Amino acid sequence: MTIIQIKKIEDCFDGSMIYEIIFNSPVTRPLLDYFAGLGALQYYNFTRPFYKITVLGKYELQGILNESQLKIILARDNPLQFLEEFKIKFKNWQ
Amino acid sequence: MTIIQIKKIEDCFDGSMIYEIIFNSPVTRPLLDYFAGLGALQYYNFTRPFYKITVLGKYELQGILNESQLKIILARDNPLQFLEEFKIKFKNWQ
Amino acid sequence: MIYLNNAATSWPKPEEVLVQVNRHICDLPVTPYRSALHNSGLPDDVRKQTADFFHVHSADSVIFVPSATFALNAVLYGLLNAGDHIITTALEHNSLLRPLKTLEREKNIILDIAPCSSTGFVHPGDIQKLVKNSTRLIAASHASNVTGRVQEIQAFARIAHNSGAYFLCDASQSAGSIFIDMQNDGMDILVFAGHKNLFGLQGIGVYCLSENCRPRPFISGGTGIKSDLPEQPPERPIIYEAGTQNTAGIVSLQAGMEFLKRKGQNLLLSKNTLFKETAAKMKSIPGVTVYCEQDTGLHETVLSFNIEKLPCDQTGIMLERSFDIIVRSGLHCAPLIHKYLNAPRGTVRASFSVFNTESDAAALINAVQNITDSIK
Amino acid sequence: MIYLNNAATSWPKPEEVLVQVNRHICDLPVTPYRSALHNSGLPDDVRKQTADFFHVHSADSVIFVPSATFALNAVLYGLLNAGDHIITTALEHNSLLRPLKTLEREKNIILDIAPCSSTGFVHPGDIQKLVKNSTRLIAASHASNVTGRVQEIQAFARIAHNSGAYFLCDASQSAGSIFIDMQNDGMDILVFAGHKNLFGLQGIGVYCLSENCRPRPFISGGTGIKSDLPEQPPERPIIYEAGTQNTAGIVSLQAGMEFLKRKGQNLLLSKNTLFKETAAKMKSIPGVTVYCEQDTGLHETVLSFNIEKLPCDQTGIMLERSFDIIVRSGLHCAPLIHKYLNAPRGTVRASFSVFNTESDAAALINAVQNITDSIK
Repeated sequence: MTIIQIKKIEDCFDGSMIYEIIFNSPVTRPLLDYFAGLGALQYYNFTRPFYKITVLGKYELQGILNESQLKIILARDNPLQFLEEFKIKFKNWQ
Repeated sequence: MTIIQIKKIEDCFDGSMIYEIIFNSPVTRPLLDYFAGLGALQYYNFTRPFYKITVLGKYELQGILNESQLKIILARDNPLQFLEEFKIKFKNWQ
Repeated sequence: MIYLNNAATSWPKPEEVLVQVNRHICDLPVTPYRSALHNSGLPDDVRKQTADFFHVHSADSVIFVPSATFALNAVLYGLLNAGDHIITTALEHNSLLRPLKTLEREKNIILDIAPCSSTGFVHPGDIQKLVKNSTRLIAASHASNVTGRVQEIQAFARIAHNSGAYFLCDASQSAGSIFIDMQNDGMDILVFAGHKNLFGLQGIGVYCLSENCRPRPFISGGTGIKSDLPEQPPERPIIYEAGTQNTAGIVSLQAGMEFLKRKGQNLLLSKNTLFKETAAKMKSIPGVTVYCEQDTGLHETVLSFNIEKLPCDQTGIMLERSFDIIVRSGLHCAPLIHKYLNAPRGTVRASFSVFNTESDAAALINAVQNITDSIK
Repeated sequence: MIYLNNAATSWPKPEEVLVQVNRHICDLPVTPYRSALHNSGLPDDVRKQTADFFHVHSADSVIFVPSATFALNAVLYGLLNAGDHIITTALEHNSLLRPLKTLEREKNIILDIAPCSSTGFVHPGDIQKLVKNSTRLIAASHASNVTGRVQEIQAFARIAHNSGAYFLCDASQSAGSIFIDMQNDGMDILVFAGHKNLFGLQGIGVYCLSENCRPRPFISGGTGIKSDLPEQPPERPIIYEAGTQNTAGIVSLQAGMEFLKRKGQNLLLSKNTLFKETAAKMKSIPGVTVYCEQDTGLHETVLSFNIEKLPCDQTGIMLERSFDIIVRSGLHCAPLIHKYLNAPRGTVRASFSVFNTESDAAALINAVQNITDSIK
């Protein structure tokens, strides 16, 4: 499983650092559990379950289980370093 | 036969005084001949014949035979008087 | 998919909008202003219909532009000079605030912003307090695009006219949904977007001017007529309309107004009832804050809320991705109101059109209930 | 009905334009710039395609606006300051001339207008002669909308750059018909309309900027993102795009470019051949003056002529009403060129698109022949 695209997206606030990360296959439960190990998981068990993983002071991941993309909201100090850190963490899972 | 609408129209030049006059029935040959008597007629005998009547120093009429509208191009000095004059001439025909 | 983002752009459009736009694109193009010999009635018939719909003093004072944003920029730049004092409100959209902020910096206009209540109501007294001798313009929304609260615009107009100022009403959120009578309401400038409650396409906006309000033209260019004049011809509407117009947009606006004229009254009544019921149900969900006063005052059908423990953006994504309900979250391009709502990061906004049903509203309430239940 | 007024607005549109616009209107609305979670690719994919089509240095420098007129106003107001010297040409459309005239009066810019030949060719030497130390901008059409003559824009660009000025190219008449490479042609600003040879709807225009050309924003307003900033956000493209866009127009432009990419090359070759043959036939009719040089130089397929004994407006009406051929007569919003053509009241203009056939051209020639025969 690899990242096929990382796209900057925006919200209503200047200086926000948010990216959409698109994988070549869906974020399944084992991967989600691995991500959850990086920080604190909020899991909403809807028909299409929503997850949010908070890695304190660094980044937040948000997405839907079994979809191929997630949103990463980076802390404002050193955001690109935290993005790199996430990419390495993801690589380590494989 | 009556005039049902008189509408100012424009061309590319500031100060032009052009109106479209819409009748409740077509301009037939007898009416055209009457108009022709007011000035000089140019008549183009196409499938849909085009006419132009020049009433020197006052106005010019342009239209298609058997259509219900014509264009009146008024001289720039006293144009509304010439428009009135045309309306009276038209009334006199009836 | 349930669409509850009608305050941004209404969807779906009535069938006649699609039909008329299609016909227009397939028909021979029209040349506005020129010889009527093959006259489609565009855009002048739509000008007349618009003047009729909003009771504008004359069809020639209805100006078609690409957006309400363009309209606001055009009027503000055309009207204001250095030293002019302008009063606006905390409700306003960036389409009004940003040009004013730029004019403050570039042209030294003086800007005052009236506060609002925690439900987005601007008290006319708070406007009155700000009036100065140099006040030239009072510019205010008819209805907040965040809370839906309708303002007492006739009072704003009176304050403006008593101080020799113009009153500009931004009715982008209300036009087509709440009755507007430009002359009776005392508006000198009425601005609105065509793609919201009027059901036109995106890319068409309108401004209407009272007879005595004469901004300088904002853009100039080809007019098709009087082309020999070196600058924009001085008569309305062409003094304010240069270049090729979005004729498909104008046609869509026409079709939208015709739809509302024929069916609007009943549909709008039902929409308001649905909104009030939904707002009441939303308020009754524990852990949810609702930013409207559904019991008092007139409301546009915009329901802003927050689930207390969640950032609005997260609620928005959950509703969209887990529940197939499209809402909008954040500041809604109105950055100043949120301080008064005590929602500095914004709100989740569910906005209704006449095409939304009870089942859409039930799905929203159910989803929010579901989310709040999951938090516990 | 034969439509030969494509230089005003092309008609008909390719089928894919209709299909894509329809699909767009029926689809859920898009929120540009925001979360990609339900991303239709609008408008950023079209930005990329446009950058590719015209070889713009970056997709972010492709700015969607309501018209070429808007684009010209935005760039001129955003770029020019008091005392700046601007060189333009006698070919230009009022969409360029009028804002410059207004800026001359309001902002004290200094304007010089280069003459043209009797067929609408501007000699680069005549531009060079006008250059001053204060020259900040050379603004010129790529092709005259009256005579179709294509200009030596690369020479204009060199003159501009040698004098430290920007080169603005108004390609409204040529874009989609004549190959444009923004970078190679040396354009700092490329402006065009979407509804002519690019087959988009009316209401969409584009300007593209080189990296170093940075006009001030002309309008400001809602951007959907960075809503907390009091003025327009500083990055491209949103610094120049405020308010709701004409998304149907952007989709139409996309479909038009795709059509041209797939089928354009052959169709444009045939169109040029048809134009040259028609111009030659028109020239051979006694009593007709043709305002082009079909043998030399590159031409847009715009055929201006006059029947010597008739005012152009009269010829225009006769062609339309007696022969069902829609042309345009008059100044074509380009008021200065006609002195050089020795046609002070204007010309009759028959303008071709790739959808015109040999039989359309034959009907035109036949009608003009018929009219001249009737005069004798």
